[in-house]
Amino acid sequence: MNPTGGFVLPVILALPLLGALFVMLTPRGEGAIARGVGLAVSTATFLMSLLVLRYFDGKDAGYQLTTDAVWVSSLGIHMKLGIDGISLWLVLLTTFLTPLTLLAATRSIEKHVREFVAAFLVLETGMLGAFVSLDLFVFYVFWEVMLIPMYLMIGIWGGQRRLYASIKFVLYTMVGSLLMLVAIFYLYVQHGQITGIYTTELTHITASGQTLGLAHVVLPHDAQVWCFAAFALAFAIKVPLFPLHTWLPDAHVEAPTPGSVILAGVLLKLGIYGFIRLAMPLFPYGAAVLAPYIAILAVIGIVYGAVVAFAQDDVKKLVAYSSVSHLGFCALGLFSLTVSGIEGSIYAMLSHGLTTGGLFLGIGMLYERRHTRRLAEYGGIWKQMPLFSGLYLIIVMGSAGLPGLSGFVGEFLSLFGTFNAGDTFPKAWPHYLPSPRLLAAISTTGVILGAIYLLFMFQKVFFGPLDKSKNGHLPDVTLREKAVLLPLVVLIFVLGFFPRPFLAKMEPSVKAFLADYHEKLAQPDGPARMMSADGSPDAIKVKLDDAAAKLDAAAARLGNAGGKP
Amino acid sequence: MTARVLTAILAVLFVVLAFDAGAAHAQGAVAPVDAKIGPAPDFDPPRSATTAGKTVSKRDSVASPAPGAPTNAAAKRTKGGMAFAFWGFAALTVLGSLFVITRRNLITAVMGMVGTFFALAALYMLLYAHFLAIIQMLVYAGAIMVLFVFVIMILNKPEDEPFALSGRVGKVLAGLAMAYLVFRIGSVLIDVPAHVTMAQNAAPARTAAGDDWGSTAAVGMNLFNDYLFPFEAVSLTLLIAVVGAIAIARPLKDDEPAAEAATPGGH
Amino acid sequence: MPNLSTVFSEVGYAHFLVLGAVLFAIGVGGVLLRRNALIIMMSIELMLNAGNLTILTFARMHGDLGGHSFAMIVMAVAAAEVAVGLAIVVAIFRGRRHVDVDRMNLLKH
Amino acid sequence: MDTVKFLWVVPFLPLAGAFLNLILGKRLSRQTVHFIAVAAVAASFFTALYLVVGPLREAYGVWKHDGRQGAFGLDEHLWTWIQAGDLKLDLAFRLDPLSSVMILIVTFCSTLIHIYSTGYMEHEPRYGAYFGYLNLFTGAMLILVLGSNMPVMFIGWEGVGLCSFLLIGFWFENEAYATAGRKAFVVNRIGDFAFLLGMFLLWWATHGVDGGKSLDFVMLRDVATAHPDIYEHKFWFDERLAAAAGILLFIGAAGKSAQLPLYVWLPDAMAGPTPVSALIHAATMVTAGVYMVARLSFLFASSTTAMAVVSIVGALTALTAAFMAFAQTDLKKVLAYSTVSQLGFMFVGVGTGNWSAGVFHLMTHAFFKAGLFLGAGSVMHGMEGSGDIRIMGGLKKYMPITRITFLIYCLAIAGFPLTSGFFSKDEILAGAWAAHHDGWPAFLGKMLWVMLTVAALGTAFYMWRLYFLVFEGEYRGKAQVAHPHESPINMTGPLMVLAFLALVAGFIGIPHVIHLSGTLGDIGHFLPEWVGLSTKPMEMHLSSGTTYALLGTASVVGLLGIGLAYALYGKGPSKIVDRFTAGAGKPLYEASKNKLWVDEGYDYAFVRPFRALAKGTFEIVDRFIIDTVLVNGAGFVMSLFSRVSRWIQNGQVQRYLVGVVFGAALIFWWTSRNDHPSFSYKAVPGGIEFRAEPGHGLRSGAAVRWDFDGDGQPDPGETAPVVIKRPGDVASRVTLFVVDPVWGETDKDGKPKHLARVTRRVKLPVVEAPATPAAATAGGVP
Repeated sequence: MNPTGGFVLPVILALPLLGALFVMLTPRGEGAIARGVGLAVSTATFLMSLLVLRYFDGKDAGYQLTTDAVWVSSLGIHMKLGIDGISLWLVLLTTFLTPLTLLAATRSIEKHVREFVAAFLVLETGMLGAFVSLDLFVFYVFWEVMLIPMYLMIGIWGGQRRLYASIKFVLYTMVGSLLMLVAIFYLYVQHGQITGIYTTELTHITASGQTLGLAHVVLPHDAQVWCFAAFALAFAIKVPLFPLHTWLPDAHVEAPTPGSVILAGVLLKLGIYGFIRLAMPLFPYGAAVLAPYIAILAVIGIVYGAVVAFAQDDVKKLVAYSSVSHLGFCALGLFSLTVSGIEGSIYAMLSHGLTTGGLFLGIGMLYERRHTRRLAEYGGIWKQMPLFSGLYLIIVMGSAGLPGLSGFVGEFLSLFGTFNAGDTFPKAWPHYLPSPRLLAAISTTGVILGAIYLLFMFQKVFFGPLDKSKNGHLPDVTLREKAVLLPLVVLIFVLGFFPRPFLAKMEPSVKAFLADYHEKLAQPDGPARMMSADGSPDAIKVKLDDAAAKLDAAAARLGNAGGKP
Repeated sequence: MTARVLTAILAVLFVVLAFDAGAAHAQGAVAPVDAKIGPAPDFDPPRSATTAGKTVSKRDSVASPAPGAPTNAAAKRTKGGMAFAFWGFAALTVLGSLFVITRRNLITAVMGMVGTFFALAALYMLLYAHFLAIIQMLVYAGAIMVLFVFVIMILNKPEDEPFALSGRVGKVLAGLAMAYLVFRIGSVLIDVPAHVTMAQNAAPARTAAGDDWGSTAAVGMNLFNDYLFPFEAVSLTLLIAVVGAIAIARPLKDDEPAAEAATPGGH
Repeated sequence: MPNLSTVFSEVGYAHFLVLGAVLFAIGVGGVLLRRNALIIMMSIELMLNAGNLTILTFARMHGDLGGHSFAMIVMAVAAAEVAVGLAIVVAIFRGRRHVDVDRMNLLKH
Repeated sequence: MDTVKFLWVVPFLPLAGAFLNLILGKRLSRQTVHFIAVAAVAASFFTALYLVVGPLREAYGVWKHDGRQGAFGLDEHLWTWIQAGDLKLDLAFRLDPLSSVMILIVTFCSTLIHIYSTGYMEHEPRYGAYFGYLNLFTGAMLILVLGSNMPVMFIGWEGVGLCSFLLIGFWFENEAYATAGRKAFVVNRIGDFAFLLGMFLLWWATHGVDGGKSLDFVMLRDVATAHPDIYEHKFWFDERLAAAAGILLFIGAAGKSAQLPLYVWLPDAMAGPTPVSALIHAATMVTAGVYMVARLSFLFASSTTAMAVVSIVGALTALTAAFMAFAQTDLKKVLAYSTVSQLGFMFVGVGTGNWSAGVFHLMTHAFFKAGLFLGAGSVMHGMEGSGDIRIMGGLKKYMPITRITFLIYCLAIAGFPLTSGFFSKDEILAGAWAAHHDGWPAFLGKMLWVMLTVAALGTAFYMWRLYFLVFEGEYRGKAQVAHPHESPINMTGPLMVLAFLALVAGFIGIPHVIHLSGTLGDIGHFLPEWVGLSTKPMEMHLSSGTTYALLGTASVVGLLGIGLAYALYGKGPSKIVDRFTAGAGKPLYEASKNKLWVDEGYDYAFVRPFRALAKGTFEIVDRFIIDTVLVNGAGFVMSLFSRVSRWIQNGQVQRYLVGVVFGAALIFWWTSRNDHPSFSYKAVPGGIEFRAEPGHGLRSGAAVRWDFDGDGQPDPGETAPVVIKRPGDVASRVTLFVVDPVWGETDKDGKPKHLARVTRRVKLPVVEAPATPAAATAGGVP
């Protein structure tokens, strides 16, 4: 626990929001001003977020840089922020991608620039908030806050079928998140009834030093399964897992370049993140029961996404489906429930944020030059734009998981974890399901398929004869575009060759996560109660006791009424 | 024509009622100090039964029998005319209201309405609500009905088909539901213990202030003491209604200029 | 159930109440069945009067004069309602030469 | 294990060169570009040389002097690459006998070919890019060779794949070339998939054993020696884990080293510039598979099944490729198939446990095959880029140096006695003959030997056919190329160097039956012993007689092939062959010419079905089933509901009133649906509990009266809804009266009104004993 850093998180949450307000004050027509302000604000946010690294203690598994302010005291809602090894890099990824994307958006966004920048900054706040909030209600608020700017982005600055896509996106996400809300209420009420203290915090330390909070509630097993299913639906849609993915291609294709970048770069990660941070710790038994099925869905998604991506003619759609495939790796690694698997899944998210973000940025740059996304329209671009092509090749290879580039480490680790997950996968692994090792083997084919569709795309765009007249005179990357792509490429290399510092920072948290998970999973079935961990407050014990007494009394009465056989 | 029929029936009924009352009067019951309407004294209770304290106790307990149970003689004596009056006016009310909802001719409908209101006024009298009976005649039969008639005159258009054809199924259902409700409510209400007939009233002849029950003074006292605020509120409502009515009913602004413009154009 | 003869010969509060119910029912029927705005308003008046009758009956039963005040307030409100309602009818008629509620469906589409 | 410094320089230098050339290549002059490139590689070669003859030799001296056991080598640990959970992968290099041989071959050939390229590619516009890729490849290959654990090896493994993709598709304007590059990468990826799985399997087997957590080769090997059961325990049906892992890894090797069935990419890879073919697709990259198998010798040694698979696949490849090479008319295609065939030889070598032989042939093959390619390049350079041997012939007088060197290479590859190819190939043949591992059928070794001998015969034949068609006879290409010319010195120079090596390199691995002593012996038997240090020895018994016999056979076969080729093609294309191919041999000829229609087969078996699958999945599953039916279907159902509700809520007040009335009636009915009173009773401690149920709706909460004494009249004072009576005071019939909640209980004359009542016969349970469930439930029902 590092007291000095507490100010950082509120600041990086507030900065973009204030920035958005300020942007809306700038004159309407002046896009340049709005862009400048947005860029400045997001860059400042990024620099602030680097402070997190300075205060972050890599040895500490718990939440750090925490701040806690009562929001709605009557409901026990706290504006409680904190960061740990799991969310650390995702936060940085977000703050890192935002300025780049804004910089790249200079030419792709022409109308309503001011509103766009504002929406974008609000979106950043939403994403960051969802990553750092330690209060279920606050998390839910941010989770929904993200939805609106994205909806506007697709719906206003999108392509032809933008209305359909945006509505589809919103409805899809809503369905899941509303069910999640129900589960949250259930949990909240249970906690209140057990302890008499109503709070939405994950961990709530009372004045008398008691450890309460939703994260310490042990629900009966069937309730856990249902709640986990509700959460899982919300997150699975966001990820997206196999059958729930169809909003993604539409959203990507219709969204403007910056929208796609952020959507693929950060938003999808929130699904996986939600699984790690909320769904699995809160309902371990539910997770244990459903994990096999989710893992299988993830494997299907890996293969399916890759296969379908190969059938695309629209570059953006291709990359969108590749996201389905890549996020499958993340989900699989996560549910392998091994340290390496989970770290791999987080790492794969980082890498996917960079590579897929880069892919979309590149597509955007091509689109600005050619105003088409159809593969058939391209060909021989390398001759015109060698530097761009080279950079793009690196990004593509990073996405294809070439060792030495960022993509490999994540995929490798998560497959690794899954392959060796035979004993850590839930004990109740149904015999009629393929074993984890087989799952890993199947999903390793993603390595082949990834190469197939990505190289197919690359060849169609950059190789081949320069026969389309329109491709005749395409300027190579401008300085601005270099400034956008180079950081990505450099980071892709860094993540590929020096993953250790990144992994090292997340390792304690991941281990702690697993430990808690298994400890809570070991709790026997029974009425909802608090974790009977040591230091559990006496008040709760008493409550538990008289609850038990009540139960006995009820049983006795039943016995009288019904008589003993 | 129907209107005339209705008024005739109405007149006959009043006569009969008056006669019956007169008969009762001839048998020398004690006349009230301020008997305004014919039949009223007949139902007047024996003074002994009514004291302020009793009045209070009445309000509390419904089910308990009325103190000062009347002599059977008085009940029997007044039964026939009473019942006769009630049934007559009840029949008139129902008949008039049926007129309202069945006649295609609006004037007929309004006349039926008038009949209903008069009959209701009579029934109010049977309930010792003299003041309200008068008000009923003035406000409803007088003002509101006249309003209706005026409007009908303004519109004066040939009658259109009376029954809404759309959603017949729903209406049949609703009709059945209505009948069911009436039947159930009636079957419950008919259990009302017969011992509180009109013969011996549940209410005191005089209020605490000493005014006759249901008289203008009594109602006034009650209205302006206990219900002053509602009264003010209603008056405000009326004001607003008047303003609103004018605002709505007057022709739209741009009509007159058009008319003005038309006249010079003509020259 | 008391036998029929008593029902007819001895008139009690019940009879007034039942009459009120019947009157109300007729009013509802009018609103349901008729399409002419005027008739519908009259039917509403019928219902209000049925209410009044019931109120007064109970006032008599309970010996409470408040019922009278209440009935009067009802009458006042009824008057206001009729005034405004008729004004609306007139306005509508001026616009579209009819007062057929089935054909007043601008807001529906 | 001892450490060494500056080992990282060896791969680093080419990478640095690549970086410079790729970034600045456009701005630099051609001289600077190729100076950087060549210098980088040459420097790396000399560094490697120094490290081998310097530190490594000293260390070996010490190691031998101490008589230490286990693996011998020098480590350099750069940094910890990946660490997650109990997995700890170091980015570390190891210099041991095996890798030392490899890095020398790689850097040496690479240097020569860089120099050669300066001539061959001099007119290339994208000069910097070319040398950048070439350097990058060298660096990746060195990482592959030096990597001290499997993942690090995998970096190089994929890196070289990437470079070959780039270099094959170097002239990407030609769609076919680009496709060839892609094909190479994808097929390699198929291998890598198996490689990854094998890696996972090994980790799964060994992690936690002896703190084994790094997939380090030495660790894996020590595990194999310390706990043989780990590799030998039953894993798949009746096979050992080693078999599964070995076969998986071999599939990876097959992808990289173009073995059946994954060889198809190599012939197409000839689309790249010829020096590239020489470096990547002859000398170095394609031998990575062989190197890997040799590197994992301990693993394959612990499963004879895996070894059988390796060797049989190798032999089959050698035969098939040789056969396909017969009818090729493109210079480079012939060489390509011969490469595939030779790689088959090497795999038989390592597959029979004769590791050093495999590596030995790898080395010699690197020399003469690189030379052959460079020679072919030189020929094509002289022929203005054409590689069609039908228009060649009699070139010896135009390009003498090329011809001489080419001759030497052909001798070597044909296994002409005392040339390098002779020794290495003979090592393999002898090994195959002698190979008889437990679990192998007795004939297997011999069978392999036969196949290889036939393949060797074929090799000799088609290589010499090639030679004769190109250099001997009359020049047939006047029409196409008027004046063929010899290549500049920077191209012929490397040719000569390689030719020299192709001649003498064999003498560092002469058979053991030829006893030499002293330094001569050290040199003569250098390679097998040196490589043997880092591979797992397999016992092999071969009497000297047999050895000599085999040597004889080998040389005879070689000569036979050469003679046959001379007989047929000595004077250019022969009528005999034409007649043969036109008549009896037509099917054979066609089969060979069309490479047994393998490409077409794959196209129909895999490529097209995959395309169809992809399209079908997308259109049917994704677009139709999921998106249209499920997603939009849900929306459609919603809109249906809304239509219905719109019909009800049509803005017509009257219809709403219908709803109101109907609802009111429903509520009324519901609340008063069971207004008939009843009561239940059950035994409780201290008596019988009577519980009145006056009914819902209007009657709920109504006052009640009880009649317990059975006289039909309410008992005074019994007005509680719940009464507990002792059985004594209860008659057999109990009556419950319900007072009318609205109108009270007396009529107008004050006498009790008729009350709703219910009478029931009460079965009295025994007081002390709790009531039987039957009584309780019976009491519940009115």
